[in-house]
Amino acid sequence: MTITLRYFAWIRERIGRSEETLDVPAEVATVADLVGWLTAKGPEYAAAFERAHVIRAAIDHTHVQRDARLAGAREVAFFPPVTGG
Amino acid sequence: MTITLRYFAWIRERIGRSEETLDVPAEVATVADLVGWLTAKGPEYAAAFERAHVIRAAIDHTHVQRDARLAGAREVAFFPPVTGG
Amino acid sequence: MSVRVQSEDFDIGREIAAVMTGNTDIGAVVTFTGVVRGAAGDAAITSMTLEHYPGMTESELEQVEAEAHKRWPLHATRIVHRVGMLMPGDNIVLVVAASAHRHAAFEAAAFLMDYLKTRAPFWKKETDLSGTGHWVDARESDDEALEKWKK
Amino acid sequence: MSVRVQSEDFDIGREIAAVMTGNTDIGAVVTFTGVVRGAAGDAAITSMTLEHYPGMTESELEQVEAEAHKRWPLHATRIVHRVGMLMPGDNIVLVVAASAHRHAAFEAAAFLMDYLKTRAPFWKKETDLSGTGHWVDARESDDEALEKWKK
Repeated sequence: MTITLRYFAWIRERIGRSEETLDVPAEVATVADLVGWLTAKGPEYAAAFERAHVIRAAIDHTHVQRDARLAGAREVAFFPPVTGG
Repeated sequence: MTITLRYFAWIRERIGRSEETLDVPAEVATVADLVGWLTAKGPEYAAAFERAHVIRAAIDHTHVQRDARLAGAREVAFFPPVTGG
Repeated sequence: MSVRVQSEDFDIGREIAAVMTGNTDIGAVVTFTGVVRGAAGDAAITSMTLEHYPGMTESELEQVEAEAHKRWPLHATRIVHRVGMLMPGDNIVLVVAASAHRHAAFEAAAFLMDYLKTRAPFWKKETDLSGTGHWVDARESDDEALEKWKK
Repeated sequence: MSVRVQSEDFDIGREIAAVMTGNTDIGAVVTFTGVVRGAAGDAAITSMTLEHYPGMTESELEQVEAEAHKRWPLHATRIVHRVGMLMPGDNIVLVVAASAHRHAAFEAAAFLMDYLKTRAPFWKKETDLSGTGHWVDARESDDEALEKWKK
């Protein structure tokens, strides 16, 4: 499964990139699985996701919870709680 | 007791003047007394005060109730409920 | 100068700029603008005339403003109310409330309007297509709106 | 065109004028302007950088706006949010809500801001006098503010 990942704010800074397209194994079924899989990929991901409980996710521009399924997703984004306005 | 009376909106139109200074007898002690005394002064006043319960009053620029005493008043105003804004 | 009654129009951008000047801790500015509507119920309005009670108006507006500053941490407020003849689409009133945070600014602006609508001595007369003038009746909902601010 | 994300400043008077155009039944216009404050707590702020998620931002703002139109009888709304580097005193965000009556306009503008603050993907980074940047933490009070609008 090929997914474009997008990172924002301090998650982007810790990972060191704003966007990447990765081949994700089929057993990575949910957003929670994806967080776990990325965390294991390297220290920069581990640092980005160390406070995993505060990180928000969106699939194809829609806010989702951790148990959301990735099937059919083209773009998954990870970001801190929003602070606009 | 000499009091300047001021009338606004449809009260002004019915009485036919916006302001007048009158000598008010000493037994006219409250705003309610003044409404009664004016009503008896002529048909234009009777027409202005016929819906007396909706009319608001102010003594020297301060909203007052009907039982407010006139002693010391320089200016008494009568007007409909306000509709600004 | 934070309360004004005038026949001329006002410029909202200029009023906000005046409020911001010298205030580096303002994070939220709320404005309310009241505008003459082109119709009252089914009847088209051709003009509106606003009468007020000079002296008492300014005194009431200043009291209303002082009360808002007591209730909320406001950096600045501004009230401008027009009088005289106005046309549909014309501005009637402007209220500005500026604070560090948004909830104080929103609440103070709504409070200023609710108080102004029920206490400040202004009266509106609408003229319709036939040339007939009608004094606008006070709305009971305005008195009810005020009730929620009673302590 | 009622939702925009841009680096340029906005002109509140012009945005209001655009909202009024062709609408003869607007009687109340409420605006909210968010401004960069010169200090965060005790620390002076020299600049602020706003990052967002292009595509998702516009989609969220349009949903928020559509929800407001479902809840209140609004004639027009407008949301403009700036991104990029801003200085203290600079405008960040503008929300405009126009209705026949004031309570709908006030409530809709407050609702739009509460939703925008908790759902629209913007992130603020403040730079202080030492040149150090800090990502602004989300405020719990913003989540609480949203709760009151839940049906």
